[in-house]
Amino acid sequence: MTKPLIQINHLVKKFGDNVVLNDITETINQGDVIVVIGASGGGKSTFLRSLNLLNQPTSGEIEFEGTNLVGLSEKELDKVREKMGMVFQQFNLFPNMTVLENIKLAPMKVKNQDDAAATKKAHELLTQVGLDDKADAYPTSLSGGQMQRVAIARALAMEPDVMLFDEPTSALDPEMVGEVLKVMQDLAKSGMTMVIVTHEMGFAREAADQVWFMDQGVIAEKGEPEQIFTAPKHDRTKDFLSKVLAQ
Amino acid sequence: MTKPLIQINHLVKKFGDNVVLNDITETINQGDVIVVIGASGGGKSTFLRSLNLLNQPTSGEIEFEGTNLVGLSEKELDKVREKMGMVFQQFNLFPNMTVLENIKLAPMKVKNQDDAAATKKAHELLTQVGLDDKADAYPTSLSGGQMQRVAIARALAMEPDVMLFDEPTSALDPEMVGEVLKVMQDLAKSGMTMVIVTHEMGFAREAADQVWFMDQGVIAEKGEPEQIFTAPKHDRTKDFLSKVLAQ
Amino acid sequence: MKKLMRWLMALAVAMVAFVGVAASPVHAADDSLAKIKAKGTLVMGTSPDYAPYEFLVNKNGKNQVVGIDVEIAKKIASDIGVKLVVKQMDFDSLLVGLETHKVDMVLSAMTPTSERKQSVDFSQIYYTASQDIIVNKADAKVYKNAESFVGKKVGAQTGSMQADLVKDKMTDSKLLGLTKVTDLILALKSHKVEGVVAEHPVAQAYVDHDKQLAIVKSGWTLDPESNGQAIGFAKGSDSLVAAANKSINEIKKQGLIKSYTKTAGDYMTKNTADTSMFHYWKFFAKGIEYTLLITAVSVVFGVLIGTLMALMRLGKNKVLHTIAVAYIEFVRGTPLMIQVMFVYFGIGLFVDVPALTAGIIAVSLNSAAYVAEIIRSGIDSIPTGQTEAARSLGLSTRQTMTSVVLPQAIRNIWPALGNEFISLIKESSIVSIIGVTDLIYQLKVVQTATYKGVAPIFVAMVIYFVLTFTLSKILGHFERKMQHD
Amino acid sequence: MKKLMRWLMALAVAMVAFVGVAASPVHAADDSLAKIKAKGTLVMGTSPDYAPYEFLVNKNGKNQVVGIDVEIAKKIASDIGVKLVVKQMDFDSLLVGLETHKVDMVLSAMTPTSERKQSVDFSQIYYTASQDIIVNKADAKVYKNAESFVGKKVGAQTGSMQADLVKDKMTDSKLLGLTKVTDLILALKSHKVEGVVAEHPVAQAYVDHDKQLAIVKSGWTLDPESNGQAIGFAKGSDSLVAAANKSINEIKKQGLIKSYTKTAGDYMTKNTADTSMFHYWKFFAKGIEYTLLITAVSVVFGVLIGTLMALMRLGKNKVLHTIAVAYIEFVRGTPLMIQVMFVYFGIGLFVDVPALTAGIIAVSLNSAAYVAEIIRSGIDSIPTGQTEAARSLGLSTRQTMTSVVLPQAIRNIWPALGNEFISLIKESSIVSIIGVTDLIYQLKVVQTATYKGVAPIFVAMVIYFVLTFTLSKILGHFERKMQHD
Ligand SMILES: Nc1ncnc2c1ncn2[C@@H]1O[C@H](COP(=O)(O)OP(=O)(O)OP(=O)(O)O)[C@@H](O)[C@H]1O
Ligand SMILES: Nc1ncnc2c1ncn2[C@@H]1O[C@H](COP(=O)(O)OP(=O)(O)OP(=O)(O)O)[C@@H](O)[C@H]1O
Ligand SMILES: [Mg+2]
Ligand SMILES: [Mg+2]
Repeated sequence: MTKPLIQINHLVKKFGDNVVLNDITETINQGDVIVVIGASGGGKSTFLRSLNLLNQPTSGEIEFEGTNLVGLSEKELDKVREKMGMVFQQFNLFPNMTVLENIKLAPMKVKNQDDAAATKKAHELLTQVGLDDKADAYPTSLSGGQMQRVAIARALAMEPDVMLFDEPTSALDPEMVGEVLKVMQDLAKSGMTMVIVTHEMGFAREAADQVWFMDQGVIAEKGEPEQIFTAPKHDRTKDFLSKVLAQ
Repeated sequence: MTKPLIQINHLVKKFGDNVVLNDITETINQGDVIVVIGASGGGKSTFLRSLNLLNQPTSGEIEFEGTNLVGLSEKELDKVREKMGMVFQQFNLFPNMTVLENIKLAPMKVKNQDDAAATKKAHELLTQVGLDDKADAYPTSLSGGQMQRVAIARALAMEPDVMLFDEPTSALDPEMVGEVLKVMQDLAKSGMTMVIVTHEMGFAREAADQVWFMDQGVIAEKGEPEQIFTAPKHDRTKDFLSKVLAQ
Repeated sequence: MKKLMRWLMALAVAMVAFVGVAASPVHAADDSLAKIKAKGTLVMGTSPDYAPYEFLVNKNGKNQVVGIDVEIAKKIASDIGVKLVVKQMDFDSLLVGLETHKVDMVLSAMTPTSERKQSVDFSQIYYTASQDIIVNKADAKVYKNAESFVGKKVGAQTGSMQADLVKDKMTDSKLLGLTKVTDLILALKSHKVEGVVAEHPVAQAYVDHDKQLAIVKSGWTLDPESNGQAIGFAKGSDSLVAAANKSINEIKKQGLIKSYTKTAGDYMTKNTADTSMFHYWKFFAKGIEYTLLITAVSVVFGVLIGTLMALMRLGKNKVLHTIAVAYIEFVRGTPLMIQVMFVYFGIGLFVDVPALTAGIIAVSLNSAAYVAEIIRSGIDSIPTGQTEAARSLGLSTRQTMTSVVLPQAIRNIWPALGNEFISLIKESSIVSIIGVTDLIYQLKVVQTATYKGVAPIFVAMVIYFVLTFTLSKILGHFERKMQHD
Repeated sequence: MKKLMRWLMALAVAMVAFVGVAASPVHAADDSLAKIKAKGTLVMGTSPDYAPYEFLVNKNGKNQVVGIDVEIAKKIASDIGVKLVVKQMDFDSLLVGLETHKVDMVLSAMTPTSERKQSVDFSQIYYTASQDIIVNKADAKVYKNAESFVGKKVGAQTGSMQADLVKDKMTDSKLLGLTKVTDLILALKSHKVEGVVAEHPVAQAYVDHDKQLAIVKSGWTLDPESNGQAIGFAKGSDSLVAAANKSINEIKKQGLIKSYTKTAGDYMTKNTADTSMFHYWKFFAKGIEYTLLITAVSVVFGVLIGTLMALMRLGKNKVLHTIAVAYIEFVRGTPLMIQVMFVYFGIGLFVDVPALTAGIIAVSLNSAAYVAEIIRSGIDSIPTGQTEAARSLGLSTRQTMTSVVLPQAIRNIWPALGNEFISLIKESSIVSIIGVTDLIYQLKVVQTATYKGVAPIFVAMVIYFVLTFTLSKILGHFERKMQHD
């Protein structure tokens, strides 16, 4: 199970003079569940968005399944992005489509699946996230937790090889956080490779294979969750965790 | 110390046909620290805003220090609101004034304090919330946690008899929640009467004299924090706590 | 101006007759009456802008020439036993119309001056108007006749016979000359002048339709020959002139002019009486029709061109982008009025384009720039999260635009487009300056027709408001409906 | 139109003389020359819109009358030994000016018709113009003289002597009559006509300033008496007329007219040569000045009234609220053009208000409605949280508004007010319809002065763009600066 799926080499990202990612070299293996934590502005989102090239890196390489993505044309990238599902903090469901249409859009447009096949698959995924009864609802009529579960189902419909989550529960009311984390936990158990930016330390502890602590554009510390949470080495990690776990 | 400061009688608030507060009768005593919890839309904010009549109740009474506030003129209410500090989720600092000016505004305008006295008091309060070095900064240059602490100092500058908090940490990045809770904790210890709507269960447990669980416009259950968190009686309380504490 | 044109024409015709190189061919025998009888129609030429002699009324949606002169012509035609056909022309084309046999006779309150007589045959005089002075009703008792105006200001049309009369006969009064009678009446009402000298029927028309006015008789006795009106015929039409004179004699004997004046008056009353503005609804309706037409057509073209511009501006091609930006900024940075002029005169240099077309082109091109910005900001208003979500699902740039962004953008664009439509209803009023018969143009027509200056403006203003207001309510309704979907 | 007025005046004067009851008082002895010498000035009346005889040039920012007639008048004055004073008047006021002794003589390319002679004394004829035909340069070789235009369309000013000449002498050509020579030239260029008949100096002026045009001689020999120009004097000024005739004789002997024509031509060249539009910058500058003046004044009043309206709309008083809402909605629902007309004519009913004032009032009232909405939405854009925070600190409604909401709202309002200012620069162009000398009005002046139709429109358009563009950049700069504070 430890085949390298994503290999990141010397990844640098600058916005103007602001160095947001500073020479990151890391490996993500098939089946890994990586949780990225860190203070606000540390570069977590930028890192995640570099993986599927929503942000074009300033320099460095992102090798995905053996190909370096940096320098590919937009057209070639479209092919790659199919295989990298992404879930956003703000859900980003298409508000003018029903839940079912949201899920079917990409399979039908990108993979040219026929309507019947796409619909069948969509219902399966909705059942998986516990929302099959909402298939014909419009996103605005859903709660935040429901919207985020639909967003996960939508990403899964493309049968990706890796799933990227950017603070998927930060915009949710507290009582809805659980239902989303549950879906993610199930996904992790099913063997999906996942990179998750989150502030939910409980989830990190339970679900992560590795926790990466990101600070000022570098992965300052990484390790098994137990090790990071109980015996952080880095001063900054300690400081951050003390603040976050204090409550 | 158990003198009734606020007496709420048969408080009802409707928005159109939507009954948001449904016949609430409660007492808040001098020095009480009340934490109100409950699911989104349960009416917590509406309840809090009814106490200082930012929302005009549909019927019922709010007795504050012996006077019924319902039916008072706006001018009379201005006098009352001086004594009820309020802190909002979105901080609501005045962006066109420095931190110091934010704090001095009300004492000078409402209490006609002279500039020197107001400045002195403001610096004391800023020291209390640990931000005296930011006195001349504008709000936009502060972090969320710092803004909220300034907002608390601003409310305290009027030397209120009670402080109302509406989810003061919900808009903050996790690593900033602690610093705000710390200030609130200190305030509670100093004997300030406080009504706090929050999702921070850890804080509720430690700081609250009473926890009120609000659901569908009524106080469904209330009691000491220990009792509510370890042995909730009401089904809805159990359900809500199981979701929120799961993570 | 009308009067002026008459004098001028008189002189011009006189000159032509005088210099006259290739004089009109000598008529063989006078077959003029026989010819009329043969073709069965008598064609009368007139310039219908001089009530109550000849003016336009709106009958069942069509303009029709009526008035004293028309009644006289009818009588002549029926006496001869033929049908009357009325042809409208400019006053200064009338005599030319006679010479070129486009019309058989001219009745247009024309005075048979000696200059005119050199190129035209006239009937006997059928009407001699007296000169009146219009005053404010409140002052009616103060003034007895022209002599009461000593030391006062008196108004008359610039270059008119009345102006000459004031100069000549009211030497102790000060003359204020303005080109339009309506302006003179406004001057009278605001007491810039105390009286306005006008021919009796004209004065009567104003007084009949404005209760604040009254008539004072001038008390002048004028030479009927230099003051009367006669029918003009092509030179040598003796038999036709004789027939006309016979009819005129009968008209005089039976006192028919009085009844003709009454008929004309009735038309004018129908045209302008108490419900006056309401009576002109067909004029306003035509204005509304054109205004809405221009607006609607311009919106359609504006949306087409605007979409193109928006796509050019959003696209990656630098040249097209720059063109679009320049176009949009330039159009939005200059007044529509000047754009209308530029298109009308500029295009006019190369092709002969009617004013309506030029107006629509200008308004469309103007609207396009605003629509382009509406579309662009509609697209910009879609959160980038939507694009990112679509792209991260593997949709291409084009698929993202067509499947995700545009369908949502259109929802945002629709209300703004609606507002653009509403604002074009107002903006399009500017095309009136190049003579397009929109609502503003029609209001000017009604102004001249009703002798009222401010009322038609007010009516048109209310119409504009009703149009924009109802339209914005309707659009708001659809907008709300769309948002509920 | 000019020509027309001449003919008319001739006739009017003739009539006055003919009907003439109180004829001009008999002059005791002829002291006209002596009087001139006594006062030391010779006052010449002229209507300076007929280059090269008399026209306006811009000298050091002031309009000055120049031309052949002025040169002649100067010669006469210097021969008499007095100073020449030039008075501008409308052509049709000139003879009146003579009779009322406002001017001592009239030089305005006036033909001494027999009608005019009855009320005015004329000098001998000092100039006789020949008639030319303007053609497109490309066709200059095709046409030899007037006879070459058989079967072609030819243009001339409506009602002019040239129009009569075409009708009379070019019987095989079709006449297109338009009122303005500039329009005729446009028609020529777009080949709607093949030639335009004009007096020689006029034709020469056009050809000199437009390289695409050329002159073809008409080849007509015309009676100088009906075609020449003379100086008019008050009846009975025999000694003055004699003095003028002496000067004219000298002018003729020395062939001075040629040099006068050259002087006039030089002025015209300075006026309109290659850098023509640039040369007229003072005209455009005046237009810009007025446009900015109207805009600035209107913005100030608009802001004052608009603030009042916004406060009324936001306030609790139902009546004031309703008035404000009605006002704002009505003004925003009707075109500015109609508002300008309404104010101009409506107020004109009660008081005599100059067009500029009326324009400013209308634009201000219009702007007020938009400003009111800007202010209201500026206040609305302040999050309710700000108000709630202030109120919960014990601040009163008024304190909240003045200390918390307004200071922040002004920041949001400022850019929108800037945009309103910019859009008023464009919108104010509409006041040109009531004759305010704004940029659009001035462009029309330049059109007539330069014989160019489209170029001045284009220049004004560019000026508008530069104005709005720079202003928006400047405002953007301040806006950014404010946001950094
Ligand atoms: N599009 C952008 N343009 C310029 N700067 C950017 C952009 N996106 C991010 N940044 C900057 O990069 C830095 C890292 O931002 P990033 O969003 O990656 O942090 P983060 O760790 O995800 O923080 P958070 O927890 O707030 O989401 C910040 O300083 C931010 O201002
Ligand atoms: N101004 C208002 N107008 C109409 N309905 C309102 C208004 N404010 C609140 N409500 C409604 O009242 C109900 C209770 O809202 P409230 O904000 O008090 O809940 P809450 O418990 O504070 O929720 P949350 O945790 O999301 O802040 C909701 O259904 C809400 O839609
Ligand atoms: Mg982030
Ligand atoms: Mg709330």
